[in-house]
Amino acid sequence: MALGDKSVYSPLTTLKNLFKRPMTIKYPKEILRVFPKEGVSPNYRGLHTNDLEKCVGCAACQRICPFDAIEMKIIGQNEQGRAIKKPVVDYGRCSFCAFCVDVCPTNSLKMSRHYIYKIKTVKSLSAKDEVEFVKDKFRIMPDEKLGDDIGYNTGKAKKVLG
Amino acid sequence: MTSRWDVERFGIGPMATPRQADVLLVTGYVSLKTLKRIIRTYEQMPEPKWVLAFGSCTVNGGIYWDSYNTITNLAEYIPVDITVSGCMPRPEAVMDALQTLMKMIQSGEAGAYKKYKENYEYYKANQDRVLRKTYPILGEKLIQNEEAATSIE
Amino acid sequence: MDAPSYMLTKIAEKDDLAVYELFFGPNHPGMHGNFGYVLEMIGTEIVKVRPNAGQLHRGFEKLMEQKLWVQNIALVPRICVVDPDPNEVAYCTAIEKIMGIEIPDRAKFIRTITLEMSRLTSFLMGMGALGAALGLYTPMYIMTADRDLILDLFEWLTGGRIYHIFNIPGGVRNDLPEGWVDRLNKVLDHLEKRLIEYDKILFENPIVHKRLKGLGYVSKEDAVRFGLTGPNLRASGNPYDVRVDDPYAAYAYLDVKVIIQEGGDALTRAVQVRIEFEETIKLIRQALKLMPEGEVRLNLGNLAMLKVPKGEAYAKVESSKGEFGYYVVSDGGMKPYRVAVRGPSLPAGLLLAQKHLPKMKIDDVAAWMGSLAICPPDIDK
Amino acid sequence: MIEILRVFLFGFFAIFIGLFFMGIGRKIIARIQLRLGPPFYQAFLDVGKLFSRKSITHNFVMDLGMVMSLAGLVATMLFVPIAGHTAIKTSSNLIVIMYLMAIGYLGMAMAVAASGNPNATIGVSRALTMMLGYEVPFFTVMLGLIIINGTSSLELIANSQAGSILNWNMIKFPLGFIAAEIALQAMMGEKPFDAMIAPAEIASGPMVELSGKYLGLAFLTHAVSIFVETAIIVNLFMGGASNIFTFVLKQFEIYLITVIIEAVFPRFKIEQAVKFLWTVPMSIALLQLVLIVF
Repeated sequence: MALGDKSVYSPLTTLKNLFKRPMTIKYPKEILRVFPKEGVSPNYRGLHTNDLEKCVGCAACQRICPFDAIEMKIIGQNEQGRAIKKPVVDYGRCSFCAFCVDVCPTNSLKMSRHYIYKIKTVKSLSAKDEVEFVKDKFRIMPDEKLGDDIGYNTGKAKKVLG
Repeated sequence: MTSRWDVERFGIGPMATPRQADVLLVTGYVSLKTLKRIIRTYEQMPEPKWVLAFGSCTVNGGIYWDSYNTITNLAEYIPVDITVSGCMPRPEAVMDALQTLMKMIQSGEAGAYKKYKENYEYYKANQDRVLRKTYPILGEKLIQNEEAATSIE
Repeated sequence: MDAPSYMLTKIAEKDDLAVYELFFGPNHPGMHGNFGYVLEMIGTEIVKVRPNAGQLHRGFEKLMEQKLWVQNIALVPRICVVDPDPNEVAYCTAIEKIMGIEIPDRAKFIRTITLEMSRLTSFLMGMGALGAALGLYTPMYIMTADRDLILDLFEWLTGGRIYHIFNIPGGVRNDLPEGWVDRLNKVLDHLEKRLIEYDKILFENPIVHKRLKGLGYVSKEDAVRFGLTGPNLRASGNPYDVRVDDPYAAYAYLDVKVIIQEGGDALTRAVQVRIEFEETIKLIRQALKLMPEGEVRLNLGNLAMLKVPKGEAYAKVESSKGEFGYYVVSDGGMKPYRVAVRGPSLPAGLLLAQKHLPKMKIDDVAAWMGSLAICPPDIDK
Repeated sequence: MIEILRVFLFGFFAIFIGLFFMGIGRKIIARIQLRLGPPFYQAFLDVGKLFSRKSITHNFVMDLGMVMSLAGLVATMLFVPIAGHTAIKTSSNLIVIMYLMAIGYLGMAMAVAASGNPNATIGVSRALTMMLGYEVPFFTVMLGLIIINGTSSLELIANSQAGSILNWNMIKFPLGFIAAEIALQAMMGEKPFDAMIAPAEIASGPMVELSGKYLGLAFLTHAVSIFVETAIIVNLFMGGASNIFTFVLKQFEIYLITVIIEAVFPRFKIEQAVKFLWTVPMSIALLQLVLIVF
């Protein structure tokens, strides 16, 4: 068996890497080009996007969420006096498993290919307020803002759950 | 980090000990036993120092929000400069956060370590509150017995 | 007071101060993951070891009792970060066993392919970590870069890079996307080409041989006695592989070659991983060739409302580090009554450490851990 | 006054070249690892950053030790001829250089022993053991060169190789060069002989308690040691140089070999390293000595 033979010169053959192109992607300037779409994969599970027109506020996503990350927020009342509810995603809990997208009956909740969401701590806030500030900032009501770059979406494919 | 997402391009590299570190990366959930180590590591780092919390778990408990052994919010125990969402965050997101942190340091925006000194009581109180849970159940009695045993000798 | 039997030298017997404690981990660069050993040492020699586990304990088994059957799938991959798929498959297989359902053949093959891909990523990480423990960072960087190529494929297939959350009871979540198989073949070709380079730098390196030869010897009987599984067991000469002995997914249709080596030391284990890496690539090729067309999942109705009939089952999966076992008990409700997880790293990380580490020099601890492929999250769970 | 200025100039020059080499070395290693690597001036930025940080000291012995370590190496550097220039001229500087070089390590040992960290203590004991390992073959090689030239002055040894490339000791005594090259690898503390730093084993050893300015000083010490050690080899085996530019270029060639070996080999355990140094380079060096004497 070839394995197990040793040679002082074998490791030195790695030096030919010096003349190869590095595998590094210069991140802010370059992006990944291995998928049919550039950047992340076409069905990436990124931040949520929600078609508020289509969303009926059925709270199916809230029930399936394994980590209690979705909360139904009342944003107004309809003509019958019933409350209109829309989901608010807490990214402090969300694990991007996309079960909520799978169960959405109207297919309004989707996931976009955007993934960067960061919060800088404000220097002037006191220590206690800062905790609440960050927590608050991580609760977002998904809307159509990221809708032009849809990632994970079970609309076309067969529904997975339910 | 890997060859593809080479962070050494920005002069960022892992250091072997907290004494040589500038930035503490808390990558995900923090159990009570780890919290003790994180606080110790953080206090060992020389100033100026910064904390980058990433993953959802450091903000509101993440997927372990109902676990009996993890803390839900890192910022209650040590001051955090920048928080990134994701579970796990992509390498790009981490690099983006590191670069933002670099910009913040340049503009003087990042100075959470000063908060630790100013609000030392607040942080200590929070830390004590959860770390009390990690004391051995037979705790004080056992220690007293041992002390008694040694004094007899 | 009698001197403890582990005291090594006459001087040490007299002087209690000769023994000192050294914390190897959690924040030690030689430790992969949040885990630690408290070493009692004389000079640079270890006399006693105390594993300091628990930093990663999240109470998985308890958390899983509080969640719906399907919700747990988002949780289980976290048990072992570098090799997440075996967890999902084991959990789903256990549920399917209780329900008494057979998943479609295509789903079985897709599961097999993702399992083997996950094995590749884990092997790449493991070999790289072994190199890094010896101070050889070059293969680590190249291997993690190659691992990224497989992660890309995972991302394309499942939408997630590290945690795939791809297997569900009754099959897998979606079919292979268009162009995915071509890309996989390309990546496999690339890995086969790279394998020659890994050999040159890591496995033919004379100093690697010098460091690993004879380190952490596990005899054939000991391997069984301590409960080692996977490559570590086979490197000690025990022909056991869950994929062959108790086939799950599509392994029954495939020709899995069980590789056995006599030797049982760190070098043999490293070479074992290297040979199995090659076999894994062949296995994926085989599975791709045999893959049938058809459905990828059974329709079990609304999975959120899934009720598993009363019963219990044990499902085991051969991961890159050994056998992952899930023992699931159902009382017929919406949530599991009890889930117990058997991780492969516990015997090596906690039990074997107490036998091997004493009398070892501090130089070898990281290499020893690397050779046994210890994954701390699954010790603690 | 001018003498003092000269001394300072030499010191700064050595630090500058050393840091420059370190930066390029990191870049080359990164390329071997198929990544882009830091910019070549990263070492300067690092040192600048480290000196601007707060640092934690344990006691004054630690401060003293770090300064002593740097001062020892800078003092060594003053005796090394650089392309015909020497800060302090003596007739037998080779002996002085080898003597003074040990002071750098002793200073480091003093500083980190004061910190009281067990990892650091293990690291220092390893560093001193390693010194024992590489100095024996290196001295043997030097002894041969001293015997054949009849002098222990580096300038004279360098000048004796003037003329064509065939006069270089590297060509004339290839065995001695190989032995010295292996010893140099250990002297610089590069793999496979970096057991004293070994992050995976003892968490970077002597550096484990150094923060801020102390780490900066350790960086500078390393930079000067790179300069001194490559300069000695260039003088001994590559015939020195007529101008500074050629000299630095030759130094860089030597450093390049070191870096390349560093990138592709793992580290020996300390006992394996010493055993290796006392067998392989030692026997080569002895063979060379025998060839020279008879």
